Amino acid sequence: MRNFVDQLVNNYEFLETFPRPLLYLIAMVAASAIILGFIAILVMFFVWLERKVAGHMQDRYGPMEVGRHGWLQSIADGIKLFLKEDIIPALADKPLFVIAPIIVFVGAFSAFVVVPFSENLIVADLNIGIFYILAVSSLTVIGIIMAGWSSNNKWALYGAMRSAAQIISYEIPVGIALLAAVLPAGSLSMRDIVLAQSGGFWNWFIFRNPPFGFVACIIYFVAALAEVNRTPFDIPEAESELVAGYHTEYSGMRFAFFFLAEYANMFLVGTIVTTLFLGGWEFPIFPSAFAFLNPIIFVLKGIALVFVMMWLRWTLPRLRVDQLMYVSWKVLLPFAFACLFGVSAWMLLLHSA
Amino acid sequence: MSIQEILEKLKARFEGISFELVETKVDPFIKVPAKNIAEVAAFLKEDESLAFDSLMCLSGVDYPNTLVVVYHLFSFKHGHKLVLKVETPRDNPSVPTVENVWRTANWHEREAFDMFGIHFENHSDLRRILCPDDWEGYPLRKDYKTQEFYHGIRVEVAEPPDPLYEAKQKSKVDKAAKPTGTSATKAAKPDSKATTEKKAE
Amino acid sequence: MLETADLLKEGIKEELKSDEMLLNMGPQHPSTHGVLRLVLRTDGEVVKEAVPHIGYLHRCFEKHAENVTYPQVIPYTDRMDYVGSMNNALGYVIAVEKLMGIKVPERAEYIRVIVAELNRIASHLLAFGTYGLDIGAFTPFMHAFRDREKILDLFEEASGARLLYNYPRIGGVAKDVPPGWLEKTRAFIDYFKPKIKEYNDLLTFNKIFIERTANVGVLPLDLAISYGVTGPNLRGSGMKWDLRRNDPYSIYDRFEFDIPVGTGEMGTVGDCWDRYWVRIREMGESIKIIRQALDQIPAGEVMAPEGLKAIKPPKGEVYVRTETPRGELGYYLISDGSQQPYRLKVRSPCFTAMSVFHEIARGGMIADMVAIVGSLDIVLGEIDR
Amino acid sequence: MKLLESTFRDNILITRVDYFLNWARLSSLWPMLFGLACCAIEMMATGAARYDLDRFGAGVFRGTPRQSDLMIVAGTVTIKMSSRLKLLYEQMPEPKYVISMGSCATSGGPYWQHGYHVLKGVDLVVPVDVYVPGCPPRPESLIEGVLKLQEKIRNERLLARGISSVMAS
Repeated sequence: MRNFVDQLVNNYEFLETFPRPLLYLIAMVAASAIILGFIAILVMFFVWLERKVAGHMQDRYGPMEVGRHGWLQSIADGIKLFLKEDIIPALADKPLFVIAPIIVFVGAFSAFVVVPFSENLIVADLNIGIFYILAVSSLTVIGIIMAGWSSNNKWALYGAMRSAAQIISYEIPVGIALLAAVLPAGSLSMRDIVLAQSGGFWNWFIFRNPPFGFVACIIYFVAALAEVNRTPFDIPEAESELVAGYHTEYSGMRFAFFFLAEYANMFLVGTIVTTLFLGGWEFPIFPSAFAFLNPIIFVLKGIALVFVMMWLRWTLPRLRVDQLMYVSWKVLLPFAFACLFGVSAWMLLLHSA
Repeated sequence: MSIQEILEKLKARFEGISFELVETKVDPFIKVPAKNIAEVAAFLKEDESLAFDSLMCLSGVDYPNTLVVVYHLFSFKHGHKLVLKVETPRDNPSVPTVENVWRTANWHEREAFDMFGIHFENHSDLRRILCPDDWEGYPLRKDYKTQEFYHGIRVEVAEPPDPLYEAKQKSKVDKAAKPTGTSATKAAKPDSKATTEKKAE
Repeated sequence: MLETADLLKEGIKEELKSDEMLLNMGPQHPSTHGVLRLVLRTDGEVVKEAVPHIGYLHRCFEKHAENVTYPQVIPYTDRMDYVGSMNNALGYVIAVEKLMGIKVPERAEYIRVIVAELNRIASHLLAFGTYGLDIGAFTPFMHAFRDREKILDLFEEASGARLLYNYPRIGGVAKDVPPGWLEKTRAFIDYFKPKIKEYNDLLTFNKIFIERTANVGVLPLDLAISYGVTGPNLRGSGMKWDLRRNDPYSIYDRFEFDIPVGTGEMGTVGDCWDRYWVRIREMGESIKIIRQALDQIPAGEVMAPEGLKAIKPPKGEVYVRTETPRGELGYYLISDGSQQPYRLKVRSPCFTAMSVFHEIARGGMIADMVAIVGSLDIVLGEIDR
Repeated sequence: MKLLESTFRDNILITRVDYFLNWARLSSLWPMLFGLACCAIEMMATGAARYDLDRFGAGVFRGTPRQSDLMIVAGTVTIKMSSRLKLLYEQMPEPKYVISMGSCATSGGPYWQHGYHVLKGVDLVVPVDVYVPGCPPRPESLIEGVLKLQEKIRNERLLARGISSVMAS
């Protein structure tokens, strides 16, 4: 972002009159606002898409009457939730209750800062981009635990407990599976990782170091599904068991924050998989010829992955808590280690050869 | 095994107890004194040739002078059925529980307690099951009158829909006492229907 | 209200003593199949004790039955088990017919069997769909309802109602089926047969579904018999017992069909998966029965002449049990010779199935409670009456 | 004052905003999962494949009252249940609506006369917006009830009423 501002100042001399830090700040706020707005719109689209996907998988239509094919549905939902009465239960821990959805929301949205939509379309190309994402997206669980605890509701507490256990378990396979992409790229920067995969789909990390790249991708995707609380791992908000889980007591706008954060997180997972394993913004073949399409391709890849998540949700039943732990510790983790080992071995072989 | 044979077996086993076989058109039944029902039930289940391992149904019945508990038994092993009846006075109804013989009796007896107020001795958990715990009266008794309010919620509608409702209830109890007295109910019927319809309009 | 207060008091006391938590599940809860209330004593996720509380839908069926005439009872029987109305009404009319000694015309018997079996399919479809919902899969529910609607269409054509039919009457059925109905029924069962495989692919043999239901809520056979559990729940525990075969009523002795029993294919005999699997296979058996009935159905009257007069059974009493989709439904009918039943007691299959819940739920997890309640396939209208 | 009030009452901006807010509300009526008896099966059928209540944006059945706008009282309310029902209604955030589905919820229905344990109409406990007749109502009837409720919401005057009442005081 600094480089961009410096460049601007060099090009337009009247900007020299403003102090640099102010310009940096303005640029950052502007970029964040754009990202926030874009993601928010995308999330609204996902909410609508989820209902349509569900509908069509279930031999029905989904929203039809609110706008053509219900395309205004999420807007109506959003406004309605905004207008709803804001209830804070009398026995709730008020400060925590109020702040929890905001933390979840911030955690979900601030991760997009390092997501590279194209080579230059990236708010901050941190050299530790992946670590940043891992760290920030874990904020969500803190928000969830706060929400569950402060609600003073047993169902919410169960949801929070489950969520904590779940995220702690699944962070580990997530981290190790990510390393399978970081190792060949040799960098933690999201941009560098995509650049390391350039030159056609056979260079994507999912196809590199066979079969470990592919397995790592699947492990990451499954574990990330658990991290964003999607079926079959949606036990923190398992509707048929815990009523609505950690957000049982939330209404109106506060609930909307959780709701948006969930979909934003889904898209985040989509973008991370895209960045790390699916070549990021690149078109599968002749990438240089389609360079102008880069941001669109990136978003489309993300949407395709989100669609896969929806597809899974409307197909699969839900796991139980102990089975969830089993999957994490006894299935995903060993395989993730194997992948890491395999990738390292491949690299060693190729280097020595 | 026919009911005669079962009766013989029972009589042979329990000498001091007077069993009474009542033949009716469809299902004959055996009357057992209330205080002995638990041991009789245990015998019926344990005895190899009887082996009534299943209690199909346990019902309370409100007759004009007595409350009756009816046991419908069935044996998966032999495929025969048996109906037992136990009489108990209306003002202090009490019957030993058969919960220890057939576990399903637990809930069925709770239901009979709830609906008829029949007390089952030695029952492990004799609470109301369908109505709320602090409900007044025993609904399936013929002289039951609905309470007007329950915790501030109106139970009976403001005015009873049928002016002859109470008279009918009374005549029904009478009628059950002497089966010839059905004419009163009949006479009341068209009237009551007309009034209900008028109300509905 | 009082009991809630007591419960709270008790809960606080318990929490002081140890780390257990009292959890109140229901009466409004997404997966208690109505207004069942479960009080769970939990230690973390593990349920140490589960106490069901019923009566939130106690609609005074037995009181009504004593105050209306014999034919007027039929709509109330429909409303007890509102998912299997035809079967419920069938049991009642058989009881009255047995008391009065009415001989039902052949055609009416066949129509009764056809509608009862269709209703069994519809009921099992609902059980299948909502069970998927309980386990967390939403789509099977929609697919089940899609096919259930087709059965409801058939019922609507025959009786005029979608859910509560008042169709079997004392002495026969309300009216003959409309022309073309039998062909439509045949077309439906031809359509439906392959669908069962689709359901199996979608849910039954799903790995997650099996993990969630196998070895969960195991109901041993002796416990089942002692608690009077019947129907698919009993068969799930491995007992080959079906009243349609072992104590035939109506004309069920004329049909060839199998009795599916639980074999512990995926886990232990009598677990949730077995009970569920029995229901799925029973749909296939119902199709067999319907097909035979459609082949054999004669022409003729559908109402016995006695059914058209005022129904006034002689003094006496009768206990009749029939096999509804949920198990053995018994009617204990006492007549005093008037136009109204003196006493009509219903022995409900769900009532006994629910009474065993606390035995099989102990030691499970919270998610298992949902799985067990769903696998017992209860209908609160019948438990509470 | 009179003059001001009449100027503001039909102010185009306020009525437009009102229209817009009402539109959002009526397009997104999330019902509570609250099945009581027979009608609940028909309610499920309404939400399921053939009738698809989701077409109107009303298909998001929420398990918790906090997130629902609409309580469809589907089935017989018993005395034992009525206090719970009231509690659930009170837990819903404003604006909230109630549809009384079927004759049992409306008046006790077939259980009116001898139903000692049946609440004779859910309106004795909570206010009802739309009554849907039938025993049980067909899914079409319930959809019609939802549409009627939407009509009712469409004619609500939130802002306009607020301003005129402020003006009057």
